[in-house]
Amino acid sequence: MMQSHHSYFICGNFMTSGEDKRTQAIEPRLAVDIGGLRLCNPVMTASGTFGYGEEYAPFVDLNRLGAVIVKGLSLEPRAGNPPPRLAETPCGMLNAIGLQNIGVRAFVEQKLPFLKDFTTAVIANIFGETLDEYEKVAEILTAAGGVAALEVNISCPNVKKGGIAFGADPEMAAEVTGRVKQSTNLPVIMKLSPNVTDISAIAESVEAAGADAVSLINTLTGMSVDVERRKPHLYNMTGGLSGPAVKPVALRMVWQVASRVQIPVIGLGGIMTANDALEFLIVGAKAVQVGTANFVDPRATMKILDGMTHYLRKHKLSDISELIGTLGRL
Amino acid sequence: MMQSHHSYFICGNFMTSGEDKRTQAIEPRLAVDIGGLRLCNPVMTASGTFGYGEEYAPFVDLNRLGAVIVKGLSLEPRAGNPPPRLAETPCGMLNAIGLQNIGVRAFVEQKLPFLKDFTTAVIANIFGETLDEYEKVAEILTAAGGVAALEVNISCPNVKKGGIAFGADPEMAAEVTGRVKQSTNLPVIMKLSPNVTDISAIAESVEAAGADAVSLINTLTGMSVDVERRKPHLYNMTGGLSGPAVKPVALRMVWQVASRVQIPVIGLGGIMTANDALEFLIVGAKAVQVGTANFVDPRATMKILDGMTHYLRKHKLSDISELIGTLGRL
Amino acid sequence: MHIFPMSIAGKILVNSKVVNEHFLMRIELSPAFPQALPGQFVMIRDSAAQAPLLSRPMSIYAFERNRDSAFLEIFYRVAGEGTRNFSLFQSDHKVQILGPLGKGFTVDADCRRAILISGGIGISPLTFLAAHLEERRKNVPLEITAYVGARSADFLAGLERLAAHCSDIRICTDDGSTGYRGTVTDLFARDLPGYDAKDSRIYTCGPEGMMKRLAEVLRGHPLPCQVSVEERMACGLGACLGCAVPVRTDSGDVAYRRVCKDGPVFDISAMVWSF
Amino acid sequence: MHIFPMSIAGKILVNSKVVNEHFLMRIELSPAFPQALPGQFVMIRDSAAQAPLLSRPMSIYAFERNRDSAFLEIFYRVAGEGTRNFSLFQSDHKVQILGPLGKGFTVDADCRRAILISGGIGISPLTFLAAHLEERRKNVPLEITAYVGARSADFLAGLERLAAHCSDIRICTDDGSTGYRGTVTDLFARDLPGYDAKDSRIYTCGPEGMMKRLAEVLRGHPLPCQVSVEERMACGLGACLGCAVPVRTDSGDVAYRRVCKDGPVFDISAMVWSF
Ligand SMILES: Cc1cc2nc3c(=O)[nH]c(=O)nc-3n(C[C@H](O)[C@H](O)[C@H](O)COP(=O)(O)OP(=O)(O)OC[C@H]3O[C@@H](n4cnc5c(N)ncnc54)[C@H](O)[C@@H]3O)c2cc1C
Ligand SMILES: Cc1cc2nc3c(=O)[nH]c(=O)nc-3n(C[C@H](O)[C@H](O)[C@H](O)COP(=O)(O)OP(=O)(O)OC[C@H]3O[C@@H](n4cnc5c(N)ncnc54)[C@H](O)[C@@H]3O)c2cc1C
Ligand SMILES: Cc1cc2nc3c(=O)[nH]c(=O)nc-3n(C[C@H](O)[C@H](O)[C@H](O)COP(=O)(O)O)c2cc1C
Ligand SMILES: Cc1cc2nc3c(=O)[nH]c(=O)nc-3n(C[C@H](O)[C@H](O)[C@H](O)COP(=O)(O)O)c2cc1C
Ligand code: FES
Ligand code: FES
Repeated sequence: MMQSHHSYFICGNFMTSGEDKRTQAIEPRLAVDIGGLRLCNPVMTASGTFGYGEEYAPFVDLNRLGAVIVKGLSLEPRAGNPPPRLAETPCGMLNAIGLQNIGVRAFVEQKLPFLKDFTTAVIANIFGETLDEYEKVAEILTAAGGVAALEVNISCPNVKKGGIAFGADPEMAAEVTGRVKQSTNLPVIMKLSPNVTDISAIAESVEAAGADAVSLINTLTGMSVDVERRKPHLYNMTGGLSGPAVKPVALRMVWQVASRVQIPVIGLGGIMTANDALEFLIVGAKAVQVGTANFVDPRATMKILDGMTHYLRKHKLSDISELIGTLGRL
Repeated sequence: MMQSHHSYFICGNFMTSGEDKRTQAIEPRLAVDIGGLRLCNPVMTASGTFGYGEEYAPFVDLNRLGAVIVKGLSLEPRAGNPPPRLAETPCGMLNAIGLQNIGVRAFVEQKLPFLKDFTTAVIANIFGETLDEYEKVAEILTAAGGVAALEVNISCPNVKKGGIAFGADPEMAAEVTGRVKQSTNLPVIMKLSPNVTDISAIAESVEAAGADAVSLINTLTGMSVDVERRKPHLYNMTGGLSGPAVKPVALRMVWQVASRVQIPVIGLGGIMTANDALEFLIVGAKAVQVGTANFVDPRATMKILDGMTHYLRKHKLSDISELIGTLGRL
Repeated sequence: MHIFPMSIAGKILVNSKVVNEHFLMRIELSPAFPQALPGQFVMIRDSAAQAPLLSRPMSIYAFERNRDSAFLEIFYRVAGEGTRNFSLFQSDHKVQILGPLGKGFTVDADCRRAILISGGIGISPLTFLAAHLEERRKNVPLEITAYVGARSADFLAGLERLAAHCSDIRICTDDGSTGYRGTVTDLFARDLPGYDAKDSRIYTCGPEGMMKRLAEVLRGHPLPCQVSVEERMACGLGACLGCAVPVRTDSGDVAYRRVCKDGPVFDISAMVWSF
Repeated sequence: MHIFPMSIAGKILVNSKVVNEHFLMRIELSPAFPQALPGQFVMIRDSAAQAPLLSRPMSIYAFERNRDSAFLEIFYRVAGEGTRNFSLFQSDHKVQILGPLGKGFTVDADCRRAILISGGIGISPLTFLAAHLEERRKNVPLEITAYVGARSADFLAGLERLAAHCSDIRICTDDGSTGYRGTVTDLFARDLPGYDAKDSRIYTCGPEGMMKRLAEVLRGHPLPCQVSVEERMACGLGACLGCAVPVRTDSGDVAYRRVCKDGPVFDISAMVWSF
């Protein structure tokens, strides 16, 4: 295992409203440390919902984001699934993109330079069909420079084990963790699948295998059918459910995992507003990711950040860490 | 294992609109057979959402329902959880009722007589903290007469195994199935928990153990937090998520399970409209249950039934069985 | 005589802000809607919208019926998402009403003085009760005394209509901006010795803190008191068991009772407050 | 010159039914909204409501801007939940607009005849294009010929405005209730030999079946044809990859291209239809 790499980021200048300028002296501190990864603030964008950053640049000051987590990268480019890839569901959506991506090398050459211009932490989300692929992708990104951490998607099928997801089994999840950890000196965030009986067991397993942090949840597997044509809405039959609908499940899982591991927990799943983000912090998440909300409002991340700052001020908290894991009982 | 018991029900007289009277000659057939349990139609009410039937009698012609599945029954009465027991979520709700019920004996004496006056099939949902309790409850209900089938809730914790849910493990699920099967000659429907890695494996396991049918899904475990007070909305911390939000997950699980077992699959989870119910049939469910929808509209079951009949007529299907499992591919 | 609730569509005639975040909504319904009794409530939702999912419980503020229509009024404050949506409904907007629900206030034959103790939006069911009592007063000697509390004068919503039905009304504000400076329970506690337990009856509804204090004041006191309580609801008609609260039964045990079906009105001495 | 899309609030000025389930919505926006080009679209949602979750893509039917305001029009049919909600919005209702999005139609300098082949609601982007071409016609000799198809006369929505911009317009109905009896592609196929590939350009938008038939008719033919296609969308701005469709690239390979960013306008010969 390589020595962990500490990164420090110059936090983007975030002047918000005139009102905030008056109180700048007591501006709440939002910086968080995620397993050696120091972020300006706990708001990141979720993989697959923010491209490689460019498309949102007209709407969002990327410098204000704690981190941008890019679309999942594999060793070779992947075309993805045939359409239709999307279906709307009650308070949610299904996606069956099929992990389309330009491949890690093309990312490093074509997309990373744009992101490196910003102060936001660039986190590369990676995946593979085999353990070897995870390793190689990790190596290439580590060598590239400019990547602050790796987020490892283990919700994809292990083709060598009959297609069962890497993240479905504590041993497989630990194996992926170990392989990635030995391929990089960057902080490694293991992104957990919610489609399991005991997500805390998976979390403990990856922690024991050296994960620097965990992020949860990835999408819940779901389905939607067109009753008039008696066909699925998605070409792939099933897809990943995200959005407000999944928030209660995500929140419960973050709460459970946070009570079982020592490493930082990053929470995501249905975060649309600052209040949603705060729920996750209160149950124990150190940071949050915003995904589907970007589709509803390209400026969602900025509003969430402002709202979280407003909350801290209103509740006279000087540091976001004072909020984390402070859930009381009734 | 006692000899299986066949029941036949006189279907309630369901005159709908005048329009339907004209076409009565070609009225679509809705009767279904669920593991020896013959129902007038595939619409049932989900346990815990319809009490013991009385409260909905002013709104719904109970004779028109395929079945009423009563609130879960345990051996001894249970008080349930302290309030708050409910929280609304995006397109859903969390409940932490705590399986409050009057106990199986009181049910037989005080509630069953009312239900027996109707032609609808009365299905008793049962649960226990130990395997012995499941058996005893099953015996009492079998001896009572008037109960058409047992639906076995295995989403509750096995106190003898540290509180892990019976339905989380294929072996435990099979054990419960076996015990109930040997305690009754009534059809046994095993109700599966969705909070598992592989629900099809649980389904196969209970099928092998003798289940006459499976019903899925029970609620997804979730949580909701009041950010102003930094407390959970539920006294119990976590609760069961139901309603439209869960439908995509429920549908996917029904589709997967239906392709893996031979026994009938009963689908539920977020069914609000006839279209929703039809989605479940198309992916392979033989019947459906309507739960949370009853809170939104006490007449939901009747509207769903009417809508399903309308669909069959529109698509010139003479029997509901022509629809089951007819999902095509894109 | 058991009245069954109905689920029917209603048309909004009036939906106007009264003061601060308080609104009055007047709804026209079919005359088939059963006669509502004071203390009963309805579950209300937007006919068209699917979100928010659950209907919201609202006390019946007023109810009248003629041969052609029934008219239902609710008096509500904007608390969260559901009530914020309600406040934006225009005239002619369709709402779905489930009701009348619950066990309302009971007025026994021996009652000669009704003492209404109101806090916050509790003024709604107590106003309906006061109107009912005012009718009764035509046939039976009856004093209707109301205690109304609020944080300050600005928050005293609905006072006028309640006062119109009462013999006398005593106002309390926490900040003394009008009336007695202090809580309704303080003022009532001072007046308590003057009331005759044989023919006086208390009816109360308000924030939980206020009702707990009142329960303390009345502990062991023979003066009967009925309280209307709140709890989150899903079905509103007794099936889901979501609204259960702990209540001391006649046998002395504590058991869960459904606010929507066994309540919302209970004997205050039976309530098991989370002290 | 790259125009960045904006996400801004708009106020509905007009939202009226044109014919059958077809509506015209006119929205007032800030004049900061970029000049929209024919073939571009917007993602539109109700400012206030959270459901349905996703914004709906709508072609830009018309766009004008002055110093004080910009005015955007969409022409839509009620298909499902989202559009049904849209059809109920009143004047002054606030909507959120993300746009202008996508690569619109390109008109090259050599174009002397624009042939617009329209089916169904495809008439919307083609009408905006026709208005644009009518402007161009002031400076350049340009014939604008439109073929408009519908099931029957009752379904010919939006014809008047399109016709106003065109040199000539040829109507087709499946049932022959007006115009040519048959499909637009049949009629166009008959006229095809009369068009000069050097200076004629085809622009088309309509149901998938119509566009596939047109692609067949034009297979191997030198006449250039641009098609505006549809696919389900979530982000509308190129990030989620949800709207990807298979397209034949210059190298001859088939690759996925985003309808919202790389399209919605593509060369018809590049489309890989699921035959
Ligand atoms: C029997 C009864 C009678 C009531 N009468 C009135 C009345 O006349 N006027 C009035 O203004 N309010 C009344 N309330 C309270 C009213 O129901 C809540 O203020 C309202 O439900 C809040 O909904 P919301 O969507 O605005 O708030 P949210 O906080 O968004 O609601 C979220 C969920 O919690 C529930 N909830 C939140 N607060 C309460 C509460 N205090 N009581 C019960 N459920 C709650 C909601 O119904 C909803 O299911 C009554 C409550 C009950 C139980
Ligand atoms: C670039 C583009 C331009 C369009 N321009 C117009 C226009 O000018 N006028 C018009 O009437 N329609 C137009 N459409 C189609 C329009 O977006 C759909 O009819 C609309 O999204 C249906 O939404 P709904 O909620 O009413 O239907 P639902 O069936 O309830 O929608 C469910 C989901 O599927 C999506 N969806 C359903 N049908 C389509 C479709 N045909 N295309 C894309 N997404 C769909 C919806 O956006 C939503 O996310 C355009 C589509 C695209 C992609
Ligand atoms: C269109 C889409 C694409 C996604 N792609 C990825 C991906 O490539 N890798 C990954 O780990 N998660 C991916 N996700 C999952 C999200 O990162 C996130 O875990 C999930 O959507 C829940 O968060 P949300 O509800 O805020 O969207 C994707 C989600 C969506 C909607
Ligand atoms: C208030 C409430 C109480 C419930 N009680 C039970 C129960 O006692 N036993 C059981 O097996 N399921 C119970 N359920 C689960 C439902 O039967 C059903 O599985 C779930 O709610 C999903 O269906 P729905 O979305 O249609 O409500 C309950 C659900 C709710 C909302
Ligand atoms: S709200 Fe369902 S029992 Fe009271
Ligand atoms: S809709 Fe997201 S990439 Fe096109």
